[in-house]
Amino acid sequence: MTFMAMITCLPHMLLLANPDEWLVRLKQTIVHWLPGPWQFVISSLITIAVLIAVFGALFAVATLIERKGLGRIQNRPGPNRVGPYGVLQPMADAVKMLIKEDVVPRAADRVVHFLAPLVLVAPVMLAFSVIPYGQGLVPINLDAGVLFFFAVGAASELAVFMAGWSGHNKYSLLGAMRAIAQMISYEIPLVLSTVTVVMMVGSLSLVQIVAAQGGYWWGVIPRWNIFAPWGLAGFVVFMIAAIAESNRSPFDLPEGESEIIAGFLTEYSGFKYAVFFMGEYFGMFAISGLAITLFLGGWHAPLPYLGWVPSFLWFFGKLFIFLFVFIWLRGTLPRLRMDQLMNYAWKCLLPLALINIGVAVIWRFTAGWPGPLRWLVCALLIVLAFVWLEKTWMKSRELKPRTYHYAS
Amino acid sequence: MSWISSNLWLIPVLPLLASAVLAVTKQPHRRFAAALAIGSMALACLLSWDAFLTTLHAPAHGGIWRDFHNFRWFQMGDQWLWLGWLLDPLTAVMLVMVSTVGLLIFIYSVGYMEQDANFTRFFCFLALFGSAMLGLVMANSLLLLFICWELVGLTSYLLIGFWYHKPSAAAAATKAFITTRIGDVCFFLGILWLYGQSGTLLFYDHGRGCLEATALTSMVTQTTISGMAISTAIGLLIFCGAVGKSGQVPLHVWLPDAMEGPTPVSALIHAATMVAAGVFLVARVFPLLNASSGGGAEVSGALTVVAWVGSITAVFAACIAVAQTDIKRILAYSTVSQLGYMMLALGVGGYAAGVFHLITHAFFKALLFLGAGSVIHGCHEEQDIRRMGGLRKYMPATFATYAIGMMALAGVPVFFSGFWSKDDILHSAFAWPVSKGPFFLGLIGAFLTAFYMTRQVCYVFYGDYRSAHGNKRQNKMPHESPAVMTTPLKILAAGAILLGLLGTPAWPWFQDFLTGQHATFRFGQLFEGEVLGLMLLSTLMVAGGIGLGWWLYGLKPATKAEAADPLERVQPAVFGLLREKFRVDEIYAATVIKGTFRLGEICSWFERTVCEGCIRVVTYVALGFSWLNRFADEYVVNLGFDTSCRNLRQSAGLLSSLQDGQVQNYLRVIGVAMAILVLLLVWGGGL
Amino acid sequence: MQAAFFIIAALIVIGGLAAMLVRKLVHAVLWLMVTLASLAALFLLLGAQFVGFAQILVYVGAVAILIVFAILLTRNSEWAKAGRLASPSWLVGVGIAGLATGCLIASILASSIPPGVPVPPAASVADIGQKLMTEYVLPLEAVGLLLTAAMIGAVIIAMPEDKRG
Amino acid sequence: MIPLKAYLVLSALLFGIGLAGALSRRNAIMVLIGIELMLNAANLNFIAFWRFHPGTEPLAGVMFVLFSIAIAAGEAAVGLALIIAIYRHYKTTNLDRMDSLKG
Repeated sequence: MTFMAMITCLPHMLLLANPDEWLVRLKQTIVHWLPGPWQFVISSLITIAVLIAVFGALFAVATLIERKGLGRIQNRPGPNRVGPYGVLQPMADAVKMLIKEDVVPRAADRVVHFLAPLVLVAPVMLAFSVIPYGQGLVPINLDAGVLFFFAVGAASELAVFMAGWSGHNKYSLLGAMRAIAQMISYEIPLVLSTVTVVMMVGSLSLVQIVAAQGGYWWGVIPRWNIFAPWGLAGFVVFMIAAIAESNRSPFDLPEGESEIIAGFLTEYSGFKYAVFFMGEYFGMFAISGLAITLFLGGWHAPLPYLGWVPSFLWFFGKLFIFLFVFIWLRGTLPRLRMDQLMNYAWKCLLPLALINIGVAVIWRFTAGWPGPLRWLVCALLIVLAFVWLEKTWMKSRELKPRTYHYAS
Repeated sequence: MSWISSNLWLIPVLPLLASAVLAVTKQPHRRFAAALAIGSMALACLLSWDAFLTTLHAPAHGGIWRDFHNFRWFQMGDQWLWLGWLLDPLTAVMLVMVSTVGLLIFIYSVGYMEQDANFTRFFCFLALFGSAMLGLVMANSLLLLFICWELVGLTSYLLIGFWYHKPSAAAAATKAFITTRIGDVCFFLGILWLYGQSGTLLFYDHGRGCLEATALTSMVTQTTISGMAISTAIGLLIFCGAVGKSGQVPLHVWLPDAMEGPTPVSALIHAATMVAAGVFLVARVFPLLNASSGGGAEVSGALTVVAWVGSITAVFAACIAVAQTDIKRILAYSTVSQLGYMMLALGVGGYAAGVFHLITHAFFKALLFLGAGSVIHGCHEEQDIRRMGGLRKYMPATFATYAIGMMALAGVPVFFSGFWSKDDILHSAFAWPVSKGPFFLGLIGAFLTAFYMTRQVCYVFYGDYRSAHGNKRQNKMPHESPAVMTTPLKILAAGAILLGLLGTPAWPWFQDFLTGQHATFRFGQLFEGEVLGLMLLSTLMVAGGIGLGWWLYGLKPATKAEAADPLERVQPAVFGLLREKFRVDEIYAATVIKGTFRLGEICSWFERTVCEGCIRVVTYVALGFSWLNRFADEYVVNLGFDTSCRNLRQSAGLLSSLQDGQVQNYLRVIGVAMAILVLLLVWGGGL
Repeated sequence: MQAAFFIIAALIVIGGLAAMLVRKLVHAVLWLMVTLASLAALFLLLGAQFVGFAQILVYVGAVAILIVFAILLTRNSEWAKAGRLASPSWLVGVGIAGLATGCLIASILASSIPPGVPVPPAASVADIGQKLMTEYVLPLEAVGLLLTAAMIGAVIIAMPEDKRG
Repeated sequence: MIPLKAYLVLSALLFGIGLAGALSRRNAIMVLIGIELMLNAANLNFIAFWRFHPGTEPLAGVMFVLFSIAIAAGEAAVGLALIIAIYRHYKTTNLDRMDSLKG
């Protein structure tokens, strides 16, 4: 194809074909000009660059939204000095972080101290690479996408440990231990609730999971997993575990400022601190993206006649809703105590996730039943089993009124 | 193929699950237990109604509509044992009856058992019973039916003996279990024979089932001892099971004793459902019993037996009921008598009439029992009717519903269901070509029923409260029962009235539904043939019974609990015999039970002298050998062993220095060994 | 391909050596993770995608954390400051290991294994799942049982004795 | 194309490193790390052979490694629990001081 032909072709390719795929086509067009051996490399680089740019920008926007949103919830203006309505605040923050002094304690293990933020951020960025952002917009279509996501996610625990240990500070270490215990505990319900989806779809590939959620029941209700009883329960478990996994409020004990002076972040400052901060936000984006993919139909439109909107807009729209929920929770819920946190994971979420798997199996085998009956029976099974279990378990550990020894 | 017929298994499984959960629930969870049992039963009831409506709307093109699902259970040799469930009009009406009556009685039990410590256990058993009974009526395999049959027997045993700390209750439970077992052994023999003959226990299986034409003709044509058709012999064996379960003469003795259980149990198991299982069984295998070599025209021997047993039971039990004083026992004998009626109906070929009476009886007898329970509850656990009286004033709701039940049972014309169903039975009996005997026995039974029910009602509800006179110190007056108990009574009373309208001669909807025909309303049918005459005749009998009863007991109610019964004054000997229940228990004690004990003693003697002697000889021989053995051990083996041990210990001491406890030394040895192994493999020519 | 192999192989060997030689236990664990992650990369390079991810998930996500926790729970072993790093007879151990490795390498080099087929057998996740649920279902159940037993055993062993009841 | 032997030699080297560590380090945890290295060397062998000589059963190598990873995880858990229990008793993780079976 000659250059001129390419040029004439371009608008056609971009606009007249499926609008969903014009980004993909654009990349193909650009890469097509390159010599053969370079095509793969450049194509990958473009994808990586776009990912970093988009999520970097999203990070900036998210910090701003969070600060403004929290301000709104707490009845104060929030950042409002830099730029109109404070919209340039992230820039200012970035500059501040970059030019701050990078303090490393004398007793610290310098190498590990330096590596920790990198080990946190790199895997999270890897995790971005398997999420389908839109129709055909998936950086790598892995067969075992879900497994890959959790595999790279596992590295963040190591990073947290490195950060906590290397500072040689007992608060850091305590925070790190808390964080690791929390992440390990909540990873189990997280994975188990994912397992239901994997089981029902029959694939570990995120692309196929999204594809399986296409279409509508009775032409109105999208076939998203969240609309099945096991999906709803799974989604609830997944979201709670995801909030805990990303160390967000109300599960932000590892970074509790008032108890252990910010935990494993105590000894970090300046740019490394910023990188940590970014890593946590990226983790939040990634896990939200996974939740959207698993339960909320990925990039599928919620209503059939909205299909003309480019699919990646739906994905990012849902992502923004998730962001909002995260901020909302942070603004309203108080922090849990450590024992409550652990009990909650092991005695509440884990049984629920297991019951949910059982019910998913029942759902699978009652495919011939009329829809509403099947739905009701499965939902009832989950609720009854769970309520009964919790009532039996929690009876012995009802909270007694608190007594104060030194105050009347 | 509707949803319900392929998911019919859900109906018994729901109460079964509830029972399983309750079995592991701790005792204090009362509300949970009640809610779970009632909830599961309510769901089963809903599904049963769904099944019923499905059957109702089923396409009825010629013959009875059936839908069945068979599945393989397990393999024996190269044969698969099949189980299955069946939905046909008989199953549908039984499902509806069992689940509806069951549900009402479950609700009633909440009130009745309120004070009981073992509330959860009670509901566990009840739910298990409900499950087994529902399974029984929907079984499409004689084996599954038998399994459920035994399960209901078990729950009956458990529930009769629910208050096992009472010796009488424990004895009654054992009695019920063993007596019904006699029938069940015959039943099981019948099942085995049937399997041997037809190779299947499925009722319906696309022409291959044991109730379908192929199997029946083969069984009818073969004969066994004294020229009896095999189908007749098998049928009689199966009928033995029904005799045991339904308390027919001569195995009726357990049923009155079973009243030791809680009243809801009496109502549910020993009046409405389980005892009717025998009747249901006969109805279910009706084609087998009915099969005769002469086609439809000839009456089969099996059915003749059924008819006679039923009619004798009907009169026999009614006679006993006349002289009883325990409120629940009167009802129990009445149940036996009514079950006799149903058997009579089935025996004379009135299949639909028998089942119709089963259904109506279930409702009004459950009503009567629950009413009796309410009376007992209100009179502070008093069961003797001589110590009651005048309860009309204290318990108006109970009285009203009880009166409805009584009139339904007695067969008061036109408005009450018992009249129509009993009339239908008499009609069938009249038309029986073999003999008019059952018909006349049925008429006598009707008279007696009306009489003893009038007697009971007069004793309980009229006159003055006699317990208060007898015992001034405990001057507690009777009180009305709570709404949770009276509401089921009211619902059942409505059923006892309205159900009759489904099976009048003018509009025999029920009978036609069962036999797969389309019912039409024709008022003229009332005046055809001998219908009206028979109705008048039975009305006369009922009127006579009620009139006599009222004249004897109603006009001048007894004033003292100790006062003699009016009948007793006239004929003390006969009345005494009746009160002693014709001394059947004593006769059994003197013959069967004593004989069994004798046999046991003979066995015991044999065991003690002959067997034990043999064993003792063997023991001495063994002892002798072991003594020899010990001698050899101590003096021959041990000496040598000790020496070698000592030597071994010394050498082991040397070796043990290799075991220095350093893990890494062990690992190193392993490493060296591995290296040597690799060397051997490489240069030894392994690779 | 070749360059990737050599880089990964170098990482594996360096990581392993460093893990065995460094003084601080935590550093040893981190080096171990370098080795194991590189090994996962090698698995990916060899076309065993599922195994590679499982390797990362299990080793980086679980085993590393376990070891780290064990190190922190046995506090005075964290800094092996006093005393020697290796056991007194460490030369013997290294000698034996060297001997064993030498034998292995020698036998590998001396063996006549055919060079092998370049086309890798496909191992899609669906295939693995299919096989796990059919042909390998018994081993799978056995491993599940083993892991449960291991978990319970580990909890009981590590529980303080006064709490064991 | 990298020959099969290269993978095998790499695996042998890793095995040797692990073995050397397991045989000579004093700390029990280090010995455990050495054993992990040896296990992974074996896994590498499985994968290499599976890749180059799949044989009749196409997935046997992968399956072997999956099960081996699972078992290695169990082994690590139990081993570390043992080490913690021993540490609680002897107040040391040095292997040369753990030389008696009696507590």
